[in-house]
Amino acid sequence: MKTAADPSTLRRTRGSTATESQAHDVVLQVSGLAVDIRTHRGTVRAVNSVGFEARAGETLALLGESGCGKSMTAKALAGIMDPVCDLADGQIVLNGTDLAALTPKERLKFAGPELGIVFQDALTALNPVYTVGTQLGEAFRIHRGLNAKQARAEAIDLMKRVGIPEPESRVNSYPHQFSGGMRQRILIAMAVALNPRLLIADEPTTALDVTVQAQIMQLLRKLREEGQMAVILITHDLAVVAEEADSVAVMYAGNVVESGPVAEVFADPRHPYTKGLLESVPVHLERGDQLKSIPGSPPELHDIPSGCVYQSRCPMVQDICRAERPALRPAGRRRAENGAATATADLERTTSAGTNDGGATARPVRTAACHFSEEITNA
Amino acid sequence: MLTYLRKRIISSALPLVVVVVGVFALARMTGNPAALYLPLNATQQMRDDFTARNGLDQPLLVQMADYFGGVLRLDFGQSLRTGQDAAAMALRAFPATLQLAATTMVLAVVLAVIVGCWAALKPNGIADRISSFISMAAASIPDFWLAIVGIWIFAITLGWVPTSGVSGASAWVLPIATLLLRPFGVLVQIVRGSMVSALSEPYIKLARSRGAGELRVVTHHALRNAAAPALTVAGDLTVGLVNGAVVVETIFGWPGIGKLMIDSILQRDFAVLQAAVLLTAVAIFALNILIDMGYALLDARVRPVTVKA
Amino acid sequence: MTSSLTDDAAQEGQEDRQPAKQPPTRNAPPKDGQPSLFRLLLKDRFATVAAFVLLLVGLTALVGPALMGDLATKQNLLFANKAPFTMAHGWEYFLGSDSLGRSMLARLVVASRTTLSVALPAVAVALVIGSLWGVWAGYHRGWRENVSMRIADVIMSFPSLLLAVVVLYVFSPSAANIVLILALTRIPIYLRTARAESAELQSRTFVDAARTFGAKPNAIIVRHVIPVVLPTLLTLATLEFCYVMLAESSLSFLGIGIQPPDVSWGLMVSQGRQYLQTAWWLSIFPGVAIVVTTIAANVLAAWLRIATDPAQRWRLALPRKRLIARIPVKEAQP
Amino acid sequence: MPEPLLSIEGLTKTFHVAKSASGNTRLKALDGISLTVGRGETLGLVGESGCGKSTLARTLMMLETPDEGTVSFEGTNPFGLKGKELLAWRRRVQMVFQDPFASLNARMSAGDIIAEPWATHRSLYPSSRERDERVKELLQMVGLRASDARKSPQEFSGGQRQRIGIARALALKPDVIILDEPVSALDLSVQAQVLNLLNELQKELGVSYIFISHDLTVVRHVADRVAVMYLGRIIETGETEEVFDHPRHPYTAALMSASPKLDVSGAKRDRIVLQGELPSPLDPPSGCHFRTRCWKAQDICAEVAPEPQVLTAPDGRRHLAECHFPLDTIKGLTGAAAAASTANAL
Amino acid sequence: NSDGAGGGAADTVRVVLGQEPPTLEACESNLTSTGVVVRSNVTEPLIERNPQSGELEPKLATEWKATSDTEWTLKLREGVNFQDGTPFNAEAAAFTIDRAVNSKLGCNVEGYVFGDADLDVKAVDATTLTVTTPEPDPILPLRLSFLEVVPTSTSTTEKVREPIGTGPYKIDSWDAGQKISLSSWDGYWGNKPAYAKAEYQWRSESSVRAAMITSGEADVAMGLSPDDNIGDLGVDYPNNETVALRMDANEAPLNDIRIRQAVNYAIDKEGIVNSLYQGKHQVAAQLVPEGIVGHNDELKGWPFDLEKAKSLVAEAKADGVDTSKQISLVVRSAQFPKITELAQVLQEQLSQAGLNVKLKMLETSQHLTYQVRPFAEDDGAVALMTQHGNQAGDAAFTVDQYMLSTGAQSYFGTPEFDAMIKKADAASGDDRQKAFEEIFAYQNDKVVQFAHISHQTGILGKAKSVNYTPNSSSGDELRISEMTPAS
Ligand SMILES: Nc1ncnc2c1ncn2[C@@H]1O[C@H](COP(=O)(O)OP(=O)(O)OP(=O)(O)O)[C@@H](O)[C@H]1O
Ligand SMILES: Nc1ncnc2c1ncn2[C@@H]1O[C@H](COP(=O)(O)OP(=O)(O)OP(=O)(O)O)[C@@H](O)[C@H]1O
Ligand SMILES: [Mg+2]
Ligand SMILES: [Mg+2]
Repeated sequence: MKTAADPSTLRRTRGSTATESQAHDVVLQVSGLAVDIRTHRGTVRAVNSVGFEARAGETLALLGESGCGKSMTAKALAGIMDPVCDLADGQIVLNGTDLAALTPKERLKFAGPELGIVFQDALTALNPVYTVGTQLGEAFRIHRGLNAKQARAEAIDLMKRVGIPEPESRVNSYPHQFSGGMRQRILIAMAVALNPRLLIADEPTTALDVTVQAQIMQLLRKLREEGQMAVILITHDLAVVAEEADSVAVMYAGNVVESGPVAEVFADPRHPYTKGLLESVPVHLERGDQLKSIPGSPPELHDIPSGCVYQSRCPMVQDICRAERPALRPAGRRRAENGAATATADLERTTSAGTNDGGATARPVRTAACHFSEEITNA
Repeated sequence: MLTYLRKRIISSALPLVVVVVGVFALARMTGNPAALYLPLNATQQMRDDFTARNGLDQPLLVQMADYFGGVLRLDFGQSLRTGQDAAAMALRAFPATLQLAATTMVLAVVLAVIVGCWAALKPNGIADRISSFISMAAASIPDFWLAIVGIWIFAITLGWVPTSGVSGASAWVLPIATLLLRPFGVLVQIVRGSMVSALSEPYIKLARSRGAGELRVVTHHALRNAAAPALTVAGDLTVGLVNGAVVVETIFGWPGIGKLMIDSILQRDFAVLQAAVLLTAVAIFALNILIDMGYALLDARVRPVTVKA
Repeated sequence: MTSSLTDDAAQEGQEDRQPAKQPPTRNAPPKDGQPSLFRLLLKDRFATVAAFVLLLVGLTALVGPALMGDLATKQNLLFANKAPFTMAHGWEYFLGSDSLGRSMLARLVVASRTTLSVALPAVAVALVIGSLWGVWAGYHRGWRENVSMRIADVIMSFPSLLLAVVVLYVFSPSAANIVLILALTRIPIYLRTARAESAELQSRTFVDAARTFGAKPNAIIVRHVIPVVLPTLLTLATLEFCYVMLAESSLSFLGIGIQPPDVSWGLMVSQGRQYLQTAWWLSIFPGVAIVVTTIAANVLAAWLRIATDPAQRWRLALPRKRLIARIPVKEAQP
Repeated sequence: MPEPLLSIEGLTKTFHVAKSASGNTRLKALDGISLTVGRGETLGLVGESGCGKSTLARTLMMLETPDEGTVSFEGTNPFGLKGKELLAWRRRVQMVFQDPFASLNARMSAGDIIAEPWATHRSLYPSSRERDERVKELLQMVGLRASDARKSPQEFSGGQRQRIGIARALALKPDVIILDEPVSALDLSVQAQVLNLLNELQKELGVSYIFISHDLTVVRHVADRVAVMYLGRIIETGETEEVFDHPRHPYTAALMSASPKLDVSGAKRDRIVLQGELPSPLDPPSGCHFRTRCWKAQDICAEVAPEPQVLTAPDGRRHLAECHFPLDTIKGLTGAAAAASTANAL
Repeated sequence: NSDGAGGGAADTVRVVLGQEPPTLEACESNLTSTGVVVRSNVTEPLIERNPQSGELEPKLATEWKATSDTEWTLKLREGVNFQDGTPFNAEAAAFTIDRAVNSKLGCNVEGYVFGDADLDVKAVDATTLTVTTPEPDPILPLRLSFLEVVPTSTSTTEKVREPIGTGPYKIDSWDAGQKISLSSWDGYWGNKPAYAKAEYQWRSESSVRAAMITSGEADVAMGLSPDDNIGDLGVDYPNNETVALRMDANEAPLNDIRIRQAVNYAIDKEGIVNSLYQGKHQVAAQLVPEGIVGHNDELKGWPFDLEKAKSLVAEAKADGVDTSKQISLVVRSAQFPKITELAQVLQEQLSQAGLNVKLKMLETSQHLTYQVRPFAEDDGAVALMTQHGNQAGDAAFTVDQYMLSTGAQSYFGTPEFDAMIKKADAASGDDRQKAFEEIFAYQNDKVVQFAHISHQTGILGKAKSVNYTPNSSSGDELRISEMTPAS
């Protein structure tokens, strides 16, 4: 593997940019992550050498279309993959421990205190037959050995924390008695119960109304700031990424095709896929105008082409794209060298005031996996 | 809950009446019982006397009206065979069957849950294959045959348990083992199936993400969700037991309602038959209500007072 | 009608407890080219064997009796209860002889036809009536549903033995009447399942879509409801097939089942039980036949249930190895 | 405004449900809805989940019977129709459903799905050859291949499925198509494809759309006029630009503000984050339904339900809003947001 | 092997029956299931028939004689008390007869032994009783042996489930559905029985009854089958039952005597007895076994001669009898051990002879509609398998029912035959014996309503710990007092 997300690349990145004291910023470091799924047509790779890092107090967005492997990545991180899926390769270093090397039993110790996850579908992710109090308190019972009464008290605290009104009475309600937004809050509460260093939120608002979505995002932001958590936000909503995330990794067909600080990536995409996505959003257009859409659909997992994964839909495809898969390479100009980009980045980072101390040097370089990333023109 | 119960009871009343009317009419289609109760050389006069004495000469509707009149006064008539009060006979036989059925079902459920969970943990694994084979075999062995083999092996050859009868705890072993087999076999498959699907639900992943271990996941999170289908089937199986313990009762000399029913059918002992059917039907309806309440207990979503989403 | 809604909710609770069918999610299994049922079957060794066994039983029932001629009825009182597993008396007595000196083998073969010709029609009749009725009741909901469910309750709590005796009394004891009884008493099983499924289906979007074209209820039932419900019902029918075989043998035990000189496996077990200590093969062989057929049907039903469920089909298609591993244990990195 | 093709007047629909906490069993999903749709026009319908958008669509499709109110389609009320006339009406109004996965029967082929309406409307294409031809045409019209007719829905992606759904709706050559969240289940890139398709079809065939969505960006892009719903009522209607640029109802303003914007220019945005939840439609607040979440609410809001009033913008454009204290257009959004934050602080 | 539940205490004899007695009412004790418990254990008759010799012996009556054509006078035993302490006397005896025979109670024994006839009963003094019959009745004492004596306190309006008698045992408890316990009664007039207690249970499967003997849960088991494989714990006894086919001569093809003869020839009785019943039964030539008054020692079973049968059928056919018409072979399921097998053998053998036989296995109630008048309408000829047990010891009980052309269980007869029967009924002593012998011979010769198959042998399971020798009446009257512990 020669992608930039290789440990070697990362190490180089860090070695050249970060001092020892800044290393603690990086909560999670994923490299070379690969997940295989066994299907009746043989084993397919759903996630392929994915690498990124998440920093305390910051939000990393994993962006991509449905089926591109976002949730799979999240589940691999959390160690809760379906039985047909195998972690084929890679390291998941959480606070210095490689989770990928642990046995399932050992991993249980990390689930909760170190790493929390919020699921995509709040409707089904809560156990319908138990009160939310029981479910909220379970983490405390498992990891802190509290008794039922203490756990219930903790649950009420948690519900307060995530802004559920009248927690004392609602703690005994069942999931179906809550609205979607409330359920999502409960899921979030559950994930942050033990103040994990890393919070993975898998499309936490996709099923929700905009007004509720705004509430949930506000809550996530608040919690992140309070706990200095690293947040991995999975979504396919560009607008949410633009508003909430510090950095973004764009995924396509199991691969990270572009990553970097949000403002830079969105302002100046270095991968045709990112560009295509940005252009299909109907803004700044007259009504009735033709939207620019990406033709075709993502490749099936079992016939991902050997060259560039995006070749079948790419308007700039060349022979080399069919022959050789582009590695994830630094792309674009470094922000420090680009005044305009810095300005946007500062503005965009409205909430995480403390993280920028290390200066621009602490940030990962922008990377893109395209043979012609330099040739992309952005109007 | 109470209004719900009341409603259920009222809505069960009509089917109950239908059952009794049906039994009443059907029973009388089986012919005049006179020949069974009179000596073979009985004269026509004696037959007529018998028929008149038991009101069987009346038109069916009149008989039925009489009967329901009696039922309202809690008079269920008398047994032709024993001359006893029909209701008393049914009530006396009922507990035996109920005890047998209840014990059997409790055991079947407990065993099936254990085996079913064990199998569901690793779908298609060795344990799963073994348990599904055992359960299928269990569900497909003719019970009377098993009963007799059981007596032969365990009572005669090994002498561990008595062959039959109701005296002492050891006498329960064979009847229960015989009755147990089918419910156990069926339930294992149901539990396994619903456990497999429960275990693939997102909330199980969520529980794992909280650090819940395997045992906890199974016992705390999946089982209760998987219970409802098992409850439905267990209910149907219990109905089957109450209705169909005849074979076991016949072989083991268990004085239960099933045996009473078949005896009264074969002996055209209408009053007893009707009382027994009514009692059984009431029990079955009660069981159904209990099962509904069981759902509500298991899962708050089906509690009667909730907004339908 | 307000009151019935609560009742409905409860009913719903009772019958719709099958794990809710998830609408196909975006993570639905890979599209295109579903492997054919037959290839899937071959992939599952157990299901293949089961299918083979059932095929064999079916063939036996179909052509066996003709092959056996009158062997099954030819008595020889001097040759009663001969032990099995010896060719000394000719192939026809390889499985021994019964208490009237008839060939066990031949009788088993002939009995297979009776057994199937009771079980199959009984299941088929109950399936057709119960399913159509249930689908209709579930589709229309309301009073039709309520009345149907009450009728199902009535049948369920009705002593089927009484029914058996009445039918056998009023008509004559024959395979046809046993079919009738077994079918009648098993209708509620299908009725309930079909109702539950259909009630759920009638609220599906594609059914609504059909309504918006102005399609008539019956057309919708035929086009949209039945094809979806059918696999579930067929699976159920397979299981019921086993139940019916057992029920038939229980009737034989009580003396109101198949009557000699007809012979079914159930009857053979029932009559052989008296010889358990002197001639075990009289009841063991037919018993084994029942158990094997039943298990085969069960295995196939379990397989079919998965194979016809688009959301579960992938399970079958998986390479078997390592299915057990949930999270693979990684070798420590060097 | 084009001549109205479809007009709705005071449509009310109540569902009977199991008891709520307050003992209420009547759920007013639609509460006196009045709307018009012109020929060839697109009406956008926005609102939070559960506010009654789908119920309105279903009622228009006669999948539900309204309790009150009238629907008039070129002067006829479809709810009085029977037999042939009803079928004829059904032909002219069709619907595309929200979920492209659930709305197609997985056991039918794409071709059969598209041809299904003709099984009822036999006279349209009596011969099977004609039908096959037409299926191919339709498939091509929605951007699929003619050879796709034989594939089953599972073999299509979400966007392709939605195209099949649209083709099915087009099969009867309707005048109005109700689109119930046609793109919300789709990915961004696919969404664009479908929106383009809808746009082209409208240009080509001149159909009217009722476009239901909760994605304001999309609605803004497709709709000529928008109606904003809240708890079964239309609280604001008007031309799209007018409503988006000058929302007069606080709820509309909040909705606009809450929806995330893909804006990499970095302009700092004030947002109104509404507090509290959507009240249960079983027990809606008295008076103005929105008052429990409204930062402008006063005593009168709890007592009197506001009547729709015509509001005129400075540029002379007018639209309808139901509010006692409509927002000042001049102050605009920022003012509203500021007011909201103060309200929340209290 | 004495861990059997129910704890077989040494002073208790445990009996397992085939079914629970519906009642223990004394006036229904002619029912096998009732009588087996009650008779001679709880209650006693005035006169008792010795099953071995067939002689009548004194019980509560010490002597009796016909004082006229229609009147009998009985002398009663003195010093006998009922179990409730009241004395037994002529009044009680008269009461018993009145209650059973002349009341509206509908006692089974009334129909069984007395028919419509009412008896005129008089207690002359405390120990003398006269009974007057409307017609001369030479076997009235025999009939009286069916009446179990109860005290005058017994209800006359209702049947009594647990009677009080004068017998050696009184009813302790009846645990409905489970068991009946008797215990020996101190005030018994005769010898004290060896067992202080008797316990009855019931199991309908004969294999289970046999198993209970093997496993030591029961001491005596009734009605076992040869295949229960109980070994030397099974004791054979002639149980008076005779199996035969009764043929309906009103319908073709059975209306031709040659066909009925062919049926007789076609049945391989030896084969059946030897193979199905392990040689324990006897080939029958008449409806009553040895030991019954009227049994004809001369008669031999019809030889098995298939060729002859075939030629008879052919002959009949040649004469225009429709031999292809279906004959229903009507059989009651589970009437006696291996009846299904027997039925199938008969069907097969009759078919061999060229007859078209269809087997009809019926449950009791249905079977009864074929067995007794009025006969079920069946569109075809019926050959009914009947098992007849003459418990009274006199052929009249058989012949009146089975052979009179109007007999309750008879399809047909001839006027001469009827006359013969009437004459025999009125005869007594050696004449009676002769008359009945002739009747049996005549039936085989000229009437051929029956194809006799076998006289059955019962098997009684008996634990090693009990001494008991069953006799022909053990099935109806199991005398606990005849059992003694073996030690
Ligand atoms: N259990 C499974 N068996 C087979 N394939 C699977 C399984 N789970 C996921 N996949 C496949 O893996 C790929 C990645 O799925 P994943 O759930 O990570 O997508 P996603 O990016 O989260 O999409 P979405 O936005 O729809 O949630 C998809 O193509 C999916 O079909
Ligand atoms: N058949 C029904 N029975 C009872 N209540 C119903 C029924 N259909 C809808 N409702 C209720 O009516 C209200 C409006 O529902 P509707 O589906 O129209 O909302 P919606 O605006 O389309 O929401 P979404 O955006 O989630 O689709 C909701 O509260 C819903 O619970
Ligand atoms: Mg996902
Ligand atoms: Mg909707």
